[in-house]
Amino acid sequence: MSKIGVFVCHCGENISATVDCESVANTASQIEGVAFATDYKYMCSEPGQMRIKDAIREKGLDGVVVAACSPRMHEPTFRKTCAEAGLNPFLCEMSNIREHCSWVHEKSGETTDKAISLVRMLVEKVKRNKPLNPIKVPITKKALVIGGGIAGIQAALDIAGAGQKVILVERDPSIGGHMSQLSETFPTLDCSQCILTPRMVDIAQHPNITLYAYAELEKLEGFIGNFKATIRLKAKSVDHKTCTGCGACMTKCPSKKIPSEFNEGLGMRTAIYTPFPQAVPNKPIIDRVNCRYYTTGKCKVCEKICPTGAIQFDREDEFITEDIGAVVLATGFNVLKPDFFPEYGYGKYADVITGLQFERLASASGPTMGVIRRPSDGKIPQKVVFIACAGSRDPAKGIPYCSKICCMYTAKHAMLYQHKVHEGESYVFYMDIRAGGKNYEEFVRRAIEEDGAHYIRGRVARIYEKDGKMVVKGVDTLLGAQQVEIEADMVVLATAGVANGGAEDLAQKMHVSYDPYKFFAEAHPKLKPVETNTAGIYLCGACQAPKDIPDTVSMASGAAAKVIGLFSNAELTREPTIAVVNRIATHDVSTCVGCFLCETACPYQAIEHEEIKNRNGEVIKTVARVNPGLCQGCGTCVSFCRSKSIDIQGFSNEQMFAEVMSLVAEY
Amino acid sequence: MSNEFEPKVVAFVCNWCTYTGADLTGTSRIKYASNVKIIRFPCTGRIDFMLLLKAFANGSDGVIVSGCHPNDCHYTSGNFHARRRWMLFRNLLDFLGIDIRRIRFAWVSAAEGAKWAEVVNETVAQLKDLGPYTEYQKATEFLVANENELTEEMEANHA
Amino acid sequence: MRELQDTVKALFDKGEIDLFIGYEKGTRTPRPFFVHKAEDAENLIFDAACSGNLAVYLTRKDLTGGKKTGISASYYALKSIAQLFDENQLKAENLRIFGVSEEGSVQFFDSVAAIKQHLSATPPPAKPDEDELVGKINAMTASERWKFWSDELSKCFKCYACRAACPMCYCTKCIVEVNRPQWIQPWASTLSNMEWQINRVMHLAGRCSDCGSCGTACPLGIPVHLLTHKMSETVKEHFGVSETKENVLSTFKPDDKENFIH
Amino acid sequence: MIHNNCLQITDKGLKDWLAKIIAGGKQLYAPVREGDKTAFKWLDSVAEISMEHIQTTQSAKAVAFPRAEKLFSYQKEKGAVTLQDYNPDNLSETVIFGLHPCDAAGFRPLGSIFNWDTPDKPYNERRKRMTLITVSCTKSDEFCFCTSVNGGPGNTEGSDILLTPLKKDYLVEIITEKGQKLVEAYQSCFDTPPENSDKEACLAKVPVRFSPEEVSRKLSGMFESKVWETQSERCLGCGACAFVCPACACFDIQENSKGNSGDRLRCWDSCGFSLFTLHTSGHNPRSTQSQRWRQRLMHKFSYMPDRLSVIGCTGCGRCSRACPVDMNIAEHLADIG
Repeated sequence: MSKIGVFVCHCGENISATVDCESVANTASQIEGVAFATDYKYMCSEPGQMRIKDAIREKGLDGVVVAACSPRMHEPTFRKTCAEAGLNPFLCEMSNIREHCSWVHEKSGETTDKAISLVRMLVEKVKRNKPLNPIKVPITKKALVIGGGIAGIQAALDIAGAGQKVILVERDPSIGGHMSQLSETFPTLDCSQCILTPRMVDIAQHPNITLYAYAELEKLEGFIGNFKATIRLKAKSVDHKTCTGCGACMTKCPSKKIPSEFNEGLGMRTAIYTPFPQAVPNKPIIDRVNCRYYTTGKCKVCEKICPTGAIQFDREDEFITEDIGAVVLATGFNVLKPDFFPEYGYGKYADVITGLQFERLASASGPTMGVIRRPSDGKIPQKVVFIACAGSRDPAKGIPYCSKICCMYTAKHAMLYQHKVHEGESYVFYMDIRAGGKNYEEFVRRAIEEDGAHYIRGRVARIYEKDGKMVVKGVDTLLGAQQVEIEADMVVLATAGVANGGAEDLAQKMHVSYDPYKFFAEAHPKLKPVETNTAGIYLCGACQAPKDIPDTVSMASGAAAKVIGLFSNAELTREPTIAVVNRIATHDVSTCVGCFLCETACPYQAIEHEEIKNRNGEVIKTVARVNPGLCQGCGTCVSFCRSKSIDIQGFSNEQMFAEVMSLVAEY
Repeated sequence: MSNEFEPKVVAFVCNWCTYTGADLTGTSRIKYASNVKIIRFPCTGRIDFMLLLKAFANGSDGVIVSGCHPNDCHYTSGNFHARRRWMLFRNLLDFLGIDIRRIRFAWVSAAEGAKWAEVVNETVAQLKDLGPYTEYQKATEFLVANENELTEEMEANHA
Repeated sequence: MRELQDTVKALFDKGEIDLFIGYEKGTRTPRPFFVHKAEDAENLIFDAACSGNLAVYLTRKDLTGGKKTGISASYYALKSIAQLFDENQLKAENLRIFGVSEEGSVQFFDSVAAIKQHLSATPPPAKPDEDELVGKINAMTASERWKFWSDELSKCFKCYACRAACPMCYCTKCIVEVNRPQWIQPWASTLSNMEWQINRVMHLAGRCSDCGSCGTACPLGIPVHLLTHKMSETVKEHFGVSETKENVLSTFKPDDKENFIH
Repeated sequence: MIHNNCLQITDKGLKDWLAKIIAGGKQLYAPVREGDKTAFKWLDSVAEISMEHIQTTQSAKAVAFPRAEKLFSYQKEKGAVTLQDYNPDNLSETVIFGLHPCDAAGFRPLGSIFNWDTPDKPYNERRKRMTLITVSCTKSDEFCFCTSVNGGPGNTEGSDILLTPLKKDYLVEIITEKGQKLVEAYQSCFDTPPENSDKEACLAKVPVRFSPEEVSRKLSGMFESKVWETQSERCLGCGACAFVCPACACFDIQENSKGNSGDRLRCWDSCGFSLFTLHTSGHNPRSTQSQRWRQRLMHKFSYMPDRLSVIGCTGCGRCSRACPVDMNIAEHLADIG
């Protein structure tokens, strides 16, 4: 029989004013299994705790119920008290007779009766409590950062700076991401490359960082602290160990007319190439789709010219595996191709371009060396129309959400244009101006007031060409929906920010949830913005939602801090209140039938498959197993399991059942 | 003691929202009917529908099931799973003629201390109107050979 | 009938199967039949009178373990088979599945995908009797419904024929056998009988083929299949027909609509 | 004076008699039609009685051996336990009307089991208070095989009174003293019989399917036979056959506990359930359905005749009718014997 101690706290007069604590203790002492019951003015005080400790030692208690305040207040206190007296802390429970009883009811016999019921309920629970020990999970102190844009760069540098190893995987031949394409950045107009490239160099040189550019995550197995990542190193066709990056191959490559991705198709590149001059790593790869040798079997000019013999046409994709303790997702975003606005003529008219293309035109390293020239004839446009919300906030044709950065970069574009073409005229069609952010509103005002950008509130209905001009037809809603028609030389569309290509695949590979727009989902919108619902996988930057550079960088540092915090422990300690699949003598070692419907019920991907083998090593059954590193203890699987094969420690079926029965059954 | 019928109510609540919300009711010293007794679960996803039935079978006249509002679940989706469960469960109970007016489902957040008091008071008031749920509890008696025996035995028990 | 018999004979002759599960003539109505050799195939039948759901035998290791098994499957059996695959209970390599129709045609399915495609292309058989009875019960007041079901379920003596006849009740330990805690009182009482049915139906939510075998199996004629039928309808109404293997209760949509949680 | 212990009763006389029995304070348990099934029920009025059936869904055994019965109660208080023993005082005198000879015969194997070692108080107390008014069978179906297990459609075994429907009235055979009392108390309801009422001519013709002695003899050497697997393949493992059987006596002991008090219960169980023989260790000596099917037949047709000198089957055919997959016991026995 159980030997449970019940300790009823007066909480000064907070409880005893409405509850007869002495009577509660007396009645409790009569409950089957209660070996000792007492009441005291302040149970949480030093002398109060001493009473508990003494009773545990003297009466040999095997369970403790403290009837006092909410467990959310003092459960840790009393569990620690029990542990100090040698009782497993998980054999201590609190009965909430203050917040749930004395404070909410008038002084009466009923209130005391209710307190007794609440105590009885916890006594019945504690009878079925089991000693539990915190779960220790070892941690591999190496982080994997996926994506080498500013988010990934910042996260990798922060983690590496804290002395931890980082593997940075970038899909493209160079890190840098979208930020490296930008001209100048709002609201300060620093040169994007000037602030970014030093960081890129830091990545290449940091002793704690291993960079795999032109690589992708193939597979991720395991769980927090113990992931195993398989990384595909895409065949570069150039041996980067021997390549010196001299660039001779690129100058001699005969395939020169390939639209440059970095320049958003406004410039050309060769088949063997680095995306841009400041690329990291600054060594070329061969684009096999466009290379003459790969397409026709003849050429090999680069091989002939290479002074170090670094060209290796027969290289294939390689796979490496790495043990990883945590993952940071920083895969960024992309811009929506404006095909869905056929009336804007993107693709039909060379002079209707996207915002990202404008960045390249305005960039000193861009195809026009920073001179704004329109793509069709290279002339400097005298009148430019910028269209905000080209796709954003448009549930019918585009996407329903706000892409957040367009208002600001459109203002910046107008401003940059005015700075570069002093006599030029800029017009901005907008729906609303969203300029929340430090110095953002001032920035927009400056574009309008100082730089003379014409802001027109309204939407553009159609763009067509007339005599080499782009005629933009729209309405000005502030002037009573008056028709507006502007004959522009160039039109810039602020296209919506969307999830990067492959985001969904990657999310499924990593078991990270994502929203309907394929942006990765954070674990909690307010309190866990950099966590995902898979423990040990964090996220930052625009892969979570469109965001600007300052937000991206702070989120990246936040994710890095989470990783550093995780790595600061030798092992991970988890609360043992987690689910467990039974292992019993019958039914081939578990009553679990392996239907695995619990797999989708689990928000944390904590359900694994375990094969049960007979003595000959043959698999007789595959059953569920809960990964203690991943389970957070919600218990959804427990109430879902038909055969009750999963139970949750600390809130077990027997415990909860006993609590219900104690409240309603007659004693 | 008054002779008015005092219903027994068991509340099944999640730890993170409603339990904490009920704590707030306490800290705010908002008074409510003492008929209700709260059982703490980690999450509404953990609340087994059988526990509700057990409460009824053993003398509860009504139950409250409450947890985090949609999108606020501490475990992201436990309440969404629970919601589906209750949708089907409630429908099935109704089809069986079990009095679903005696089950109050609520979303009470950690900030809604006052709402918790309202939920309890409304439930208790409704249950006072409905009266004790004896027809359900009576069905727990195991079937003896002869119904007359049962009646006699029950009368003997209650004498 | 001929087509089925010939198909099965050929399978045995080619050594493709060790066992075929079908129906033979029974005392009054056809009954399940296990064919072990080619010549026995002659006794195979399939017609409208073939009740029950043969998929129930596929999870019985003592019968099918290690055997290459063929099965003649009705629409409902196919549905159950597809669900059993989704629940990792069947292995395709040991199974030859033949859809059979009351008209006597035989259709071979070489994959679960083929079964699912067939099922989504085939409208489920109408259930006018069940619909009518469910409609009648729906139209009752709550206390009439309580009276109806407590009368019906007071008859139940817990032989668990409803469970035994159900292909989806393949748990090695059923909830009624779990005794720590004793969720459901193991003896027959109106309420524990009802609790058993509530559990059965909740556990079948989104998994049930609506074949009605539970009701047919009940030796006391308690219409327990109306409960599963009603549940199938409720699931369809609230959550539609799931195209994925996820169970209706193990998934959710953030915008699931209800009107009773305030 | 009753001639040869035989009387005759008209249909109306029968109804009067039963009504008077009820009025006299006895409980009446009789067949009532519900849809296409007929079941025994506790009745307040004779109007509900139906005798059109060939067989009721369940036998009448529940009167002596209820589905669940309280054996004793207990109360715990601070370590001390108080017991309340089985109390038969509330049991009432019961008259079962309308059961067939195969059901009445079922109380013999049932009684043998409950009195095999230690006389079982609850069973005997209930049985003591029962009077059986059996009605002979004038029709049968393809599931009936009473004549193969030493019974018959007009068999008197186990009955206190046997009524046989003649062309018009009923022949009343008084078998026991209990029956005698029940007739004497309401003598006015009865007529004396005509000179030569031909009972046999009115009875159903039930063909003999096998010889029980032959079956029993063969079974004793068939433990390892392959036939069990073949016969049981389609068996689903439910308990329908055992629960409808008038002779099945297996039970499970369960606890109905509420807080610190509770009842110890005896509940129907079936050897067809996989849990029936499951050990705590996880070992199950009858782990397959074929082993459980073997047990069912062996127990009824080999072990019981050997040890209790009674066949554990009365040929009522209920198990075969109730079986969802047509496990026809007579067919299987005929195959063996």
